[in-house]
Amino acid sequence: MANTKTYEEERLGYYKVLGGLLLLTVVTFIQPTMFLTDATFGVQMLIGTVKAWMIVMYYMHMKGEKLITATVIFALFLVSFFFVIVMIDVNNFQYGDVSHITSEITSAGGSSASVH
Amino acid sequence: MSDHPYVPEIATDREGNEYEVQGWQGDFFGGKLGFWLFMLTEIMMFGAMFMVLTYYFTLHHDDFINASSSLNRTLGGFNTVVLLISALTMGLGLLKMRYGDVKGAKLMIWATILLAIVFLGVKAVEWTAEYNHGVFLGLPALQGGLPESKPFGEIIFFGMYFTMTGLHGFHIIVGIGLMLWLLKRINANQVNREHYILYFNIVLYWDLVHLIWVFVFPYYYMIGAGLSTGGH
Amino acid sequence: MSKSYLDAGETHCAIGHPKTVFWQWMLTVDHKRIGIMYAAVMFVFFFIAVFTALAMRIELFAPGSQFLDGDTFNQAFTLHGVLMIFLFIIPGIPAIFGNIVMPLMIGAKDVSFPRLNWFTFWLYIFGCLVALTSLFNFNITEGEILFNFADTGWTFYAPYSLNTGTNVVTTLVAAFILGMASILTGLNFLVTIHRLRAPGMGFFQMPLFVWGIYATAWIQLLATPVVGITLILAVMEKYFGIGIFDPSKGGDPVLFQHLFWIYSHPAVYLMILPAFGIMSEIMPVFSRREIFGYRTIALSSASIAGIGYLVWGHHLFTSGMSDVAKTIFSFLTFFVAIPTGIKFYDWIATMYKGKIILDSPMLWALGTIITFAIGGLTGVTIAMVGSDIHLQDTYYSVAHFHYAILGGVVFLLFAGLHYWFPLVTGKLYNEPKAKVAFYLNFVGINLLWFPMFIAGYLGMPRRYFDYLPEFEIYHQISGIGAVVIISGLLLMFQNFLSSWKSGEASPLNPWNATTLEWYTPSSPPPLENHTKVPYVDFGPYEYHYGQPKVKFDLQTMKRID
Amino acid sequence: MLEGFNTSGSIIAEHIGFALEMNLWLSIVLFLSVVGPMLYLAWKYRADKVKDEDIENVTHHLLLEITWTTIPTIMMFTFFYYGYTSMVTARTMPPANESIIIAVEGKKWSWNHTYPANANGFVHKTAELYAPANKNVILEMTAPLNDVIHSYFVPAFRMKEDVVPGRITKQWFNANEGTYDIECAEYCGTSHAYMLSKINIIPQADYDAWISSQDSKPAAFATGASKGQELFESNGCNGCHSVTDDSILIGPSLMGIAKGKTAQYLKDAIINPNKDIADGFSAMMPATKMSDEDIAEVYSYIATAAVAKGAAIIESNGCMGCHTTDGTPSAGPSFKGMGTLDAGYIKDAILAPNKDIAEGFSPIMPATTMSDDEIAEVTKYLKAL
Repeated sequence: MANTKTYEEERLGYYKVLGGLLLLTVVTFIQPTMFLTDATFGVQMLIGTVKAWMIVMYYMHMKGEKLITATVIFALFLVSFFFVIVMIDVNNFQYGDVSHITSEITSAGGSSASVH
Repeated sequence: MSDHPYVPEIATDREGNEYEVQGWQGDFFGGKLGFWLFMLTEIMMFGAMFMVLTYYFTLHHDDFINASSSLNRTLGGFNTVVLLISALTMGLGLLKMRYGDVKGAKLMIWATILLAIVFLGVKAVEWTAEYNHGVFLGLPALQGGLPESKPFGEIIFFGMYFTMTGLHGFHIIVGIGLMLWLLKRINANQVNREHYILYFNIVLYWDLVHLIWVFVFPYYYMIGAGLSTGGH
Repeated sequence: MSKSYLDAGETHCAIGHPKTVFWQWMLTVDHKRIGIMYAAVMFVFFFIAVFTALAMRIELFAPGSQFLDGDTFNQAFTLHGVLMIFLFIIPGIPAIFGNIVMPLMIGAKDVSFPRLNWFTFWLYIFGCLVALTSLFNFNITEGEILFNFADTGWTFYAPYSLNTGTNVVTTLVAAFILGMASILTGLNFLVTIHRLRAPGMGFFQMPLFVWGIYATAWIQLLATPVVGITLILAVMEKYFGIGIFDPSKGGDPVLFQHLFWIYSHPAVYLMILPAFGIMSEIMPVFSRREIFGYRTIALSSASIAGIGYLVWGHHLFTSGMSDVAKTIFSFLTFFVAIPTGIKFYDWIATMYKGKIILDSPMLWALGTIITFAIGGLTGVTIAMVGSDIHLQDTYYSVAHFHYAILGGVVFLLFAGLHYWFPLVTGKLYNEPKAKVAFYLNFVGINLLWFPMFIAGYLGMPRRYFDYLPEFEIYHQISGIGAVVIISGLLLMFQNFLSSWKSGEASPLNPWNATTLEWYTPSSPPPLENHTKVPYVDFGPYEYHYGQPKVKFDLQTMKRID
Repeated sequence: MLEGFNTSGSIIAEHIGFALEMNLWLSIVLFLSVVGPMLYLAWKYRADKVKDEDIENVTHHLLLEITWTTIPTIMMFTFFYYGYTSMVTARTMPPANESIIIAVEGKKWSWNHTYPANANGFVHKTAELYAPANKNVILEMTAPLNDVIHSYFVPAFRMKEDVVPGRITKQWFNANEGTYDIECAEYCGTSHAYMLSKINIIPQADYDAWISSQDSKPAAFATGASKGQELFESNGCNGCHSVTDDSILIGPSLMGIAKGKTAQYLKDAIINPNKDIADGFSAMMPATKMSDEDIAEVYSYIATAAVAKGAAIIESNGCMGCHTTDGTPSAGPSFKGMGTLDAGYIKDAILAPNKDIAEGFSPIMPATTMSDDEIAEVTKYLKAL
């Protein structure tokens, strides 16, 4: 870690990031009741991503690490690919209207429950 | 392994130019790279669990919102802040170590351990409250197909909630162990201003634990926040 | 005569400086010794699995129940699958040759984290022991030991694995531990290849085996955690019944298949890529010329590893997955076939205008081109969704899998065993015996599995312990093939063991090879490998009129050509 | 050869068969393009023919490399195209109003088919599938929730789809007359290998006649079995329970159930099977819905199945002329109570009856020739009285 920053500068950096993260946490809390309430899930995940990015870049010192950044991006690409494909599959659930898995369990009866 | 200090080898090409050989000993970047690769496996692991979660979120949207709204957001949010500050103390400790302030570094590690214990304590309070409400792994409410069962979407929500926060808590416990070990190594002067790769990696580990929580928290506590004020 | 790494005392240990040879082996961190120990353990399990398979072949020799009942048969094929897949073939080549040869090839003294390597080996052993305990139910009070291995097949498909009363949980935990060991091996190799290459050696000066290990290590690192967590979720499901995979509680068993194959399909490439690396070593050395298309082969390894992550769904063509997903997966799957095909043409072009020396490593390599071509092309058949609807879960898939894995991975592992035997042991094996063993294996594999293609096409489903009499002839040819191949295997290992004990001493570079592992000052190599680390400003396969172009003074590792 | 495999019995089979054949020939071409040059080069440049000076390091040839990349790539996309189109044929369900929709339930280890109700509201259920020729048939498949995954595989139709508990999966066919095998292709446990059945494709007229009747099987397939037996088999009970002897298949043998248990017990066991499990067996039996009358039929079938053969043998040998089954002596002693006699005695009494006469009866019984198997059946029958 060859850098030219002084101890004070680096420490200030840590506090700045902490401030940002705290601010975002507050946003997380007020969002569901204040704005964009139709898209809570998306907004929350977006905030999470921004927070994660800050942590990775500054607390985990990924800035300037080419090789490590590349490996992380590769891993994230794979995870997102898995997500996309599995979501495509679940959104095209075949014959979901008649399947048990997609609907509520109505008949209680445990392992001896019978179908149709 | 040899106890004498490691002297890097020199390789010579045909023109007589000399090149320092990277040995496995004292390879700071190698150690860092290795730990990052380890963290990628954690990303894949939690990624797969988030995938399971999202799969059923798609199938049982309303159940998930309902279940989420019943979690205690005050305690969850408090824990978020606790982890945030602990990541700061951990990072500052490393900073102090790099500038030679060993005492300050140790103080920061103790502070982090304290915060970690607070986190676990709050978690324990939450779980106890949920247990008293009959919502816990293995209890009838979370067993499908029984008369007292919750709707399936809620069962999977709580099942995954306990699995994932449990796994996260396990990581915290491991982290506390690592930090105690780190303190021992600092006292033995095996981690110091020049050789702090172990410290560096444990800081990375702690940030990873934080990172997981950054997604676990909104996914469980916040998606149903708009529905009610929540809290047991 | 300098000391070799096999001599007493010539090792570094993870803890202290033990005096006895036994503890020196148990605690060793030397990558070569760890590789040998992996090989010893793995081949024991390999033979257990082989004889389990033989038992099944005998049972299937005639229709009707011979000496195994349905439950025992189901446990037998599960045992065969679990041992072969999790204990032998997945860790196989990386753990054996990745450990022994890879650091030597890049001019390193050891792997990046030698202590971690030692820990990984014992984690693997621990996983093996857990797998073995799952074989039995111990009833201490009554002094009974019941054979109660999992009967789910090595795929552990839910909900069967959740319903069965056998020791599935222990088996799942064993697979999880073995997966952890696999992750740590991959991590270690990745850092080693990134950090410890000799000065001057860029990625495109690495031998192709190292490329294979590199691509493999990425799969070990990034795919294994997914199956790890899947197995943990299955255990949670079994104990707490949260219904993730159990349809009687509202879960979706097809999701289990998704998660399982997200790992287990890349795992197939994890097996084959280092094997392709061995092929790429043997082809130029036994053609005594430079390899054709070095970069293409290296990059196709990388692209196979990359695409390998994206195609798991072709195991789910008849599982109730949506038709859209089937189409996407079928399309992506064909992209794996293309780099694989290019590799094959490159290897064959390497023979052009060379001098083909048909020693046993080369025989194994050429044999593999035939068997793997069959295994690969039949894989293309079942990548077509329409054909797969008919062929899925039949003997056709079984035959395809065994042609690709036995006829690809294991045959190349054997090729590597012959190729690096002089390096590891300092002895030469008996060449005529080795050739006979090869021909027995080659005839055996074709007798054993080719009839299964036909039986599968005609509708013989897999995992049947009894079958309709129409299929008898195919099973009987297979049975004969099984005997032939097992006699070949036994002959081969007898040859290795007796040669190691009392074989002729090997010269330093018996094959006229060009890669760095052969340029050590003694045979077998000393502790910490090369006397000095060489400077690498040459390609890995530089031949000049059939002789290695680059020559070293083995004491100073300076070039003298 | 499986039944009907060669006939390419269905529309799907033709499409997939074409894809397979095309794939086979192109694969052979690709295989030869790899192995042919390999063998030729290995022979041409064999060690004893090549001088070291003649070795050349050829490492690149752009045109060749482009060729061996593009041609296989084109072939791969050809494969993909035919794989895709044949899948579309197999997976596109015909319109429901032009098809017969048959519900399939796959459970350990049998197949059940439920047909649409006929004009009288009667619903047929069979173990083997009966369907009219050249008519679209859609199978709506599922498995009981506590069961495992099976796979409905008809090799002759080149069709297969998993039967997943909790999900509905479908496949369809339009086939020619004939008989075809059904197999289970997804591993499902102990008797996976015996989860077999048949598809019988019959003329439309026969099918119509059968479906409007209440017969358990179309006329051409009638076996004369009792209704109880039909039900027992069509619900797959015979996969796990034997009734003609006391052997244990998967579940306990039901032989002699009528001696100790009532029809009500049987009803409970069918409708809620895992409430009360016999010692040494695990709770794996799927629940089955059955009307009271049907259960009565099954009960009487089980009650008599074991001894039906013995009874028939006794009848056909005319034993009933002199012996009764109710305990009253006739010309000879009553059969009732003879169950306590040992098997050897009974055998002697049949083959050489007058050697040892029961007190109070005269030696008038004729010797009868019977095989050992027949004697065993008779013995079983006597024991059951």
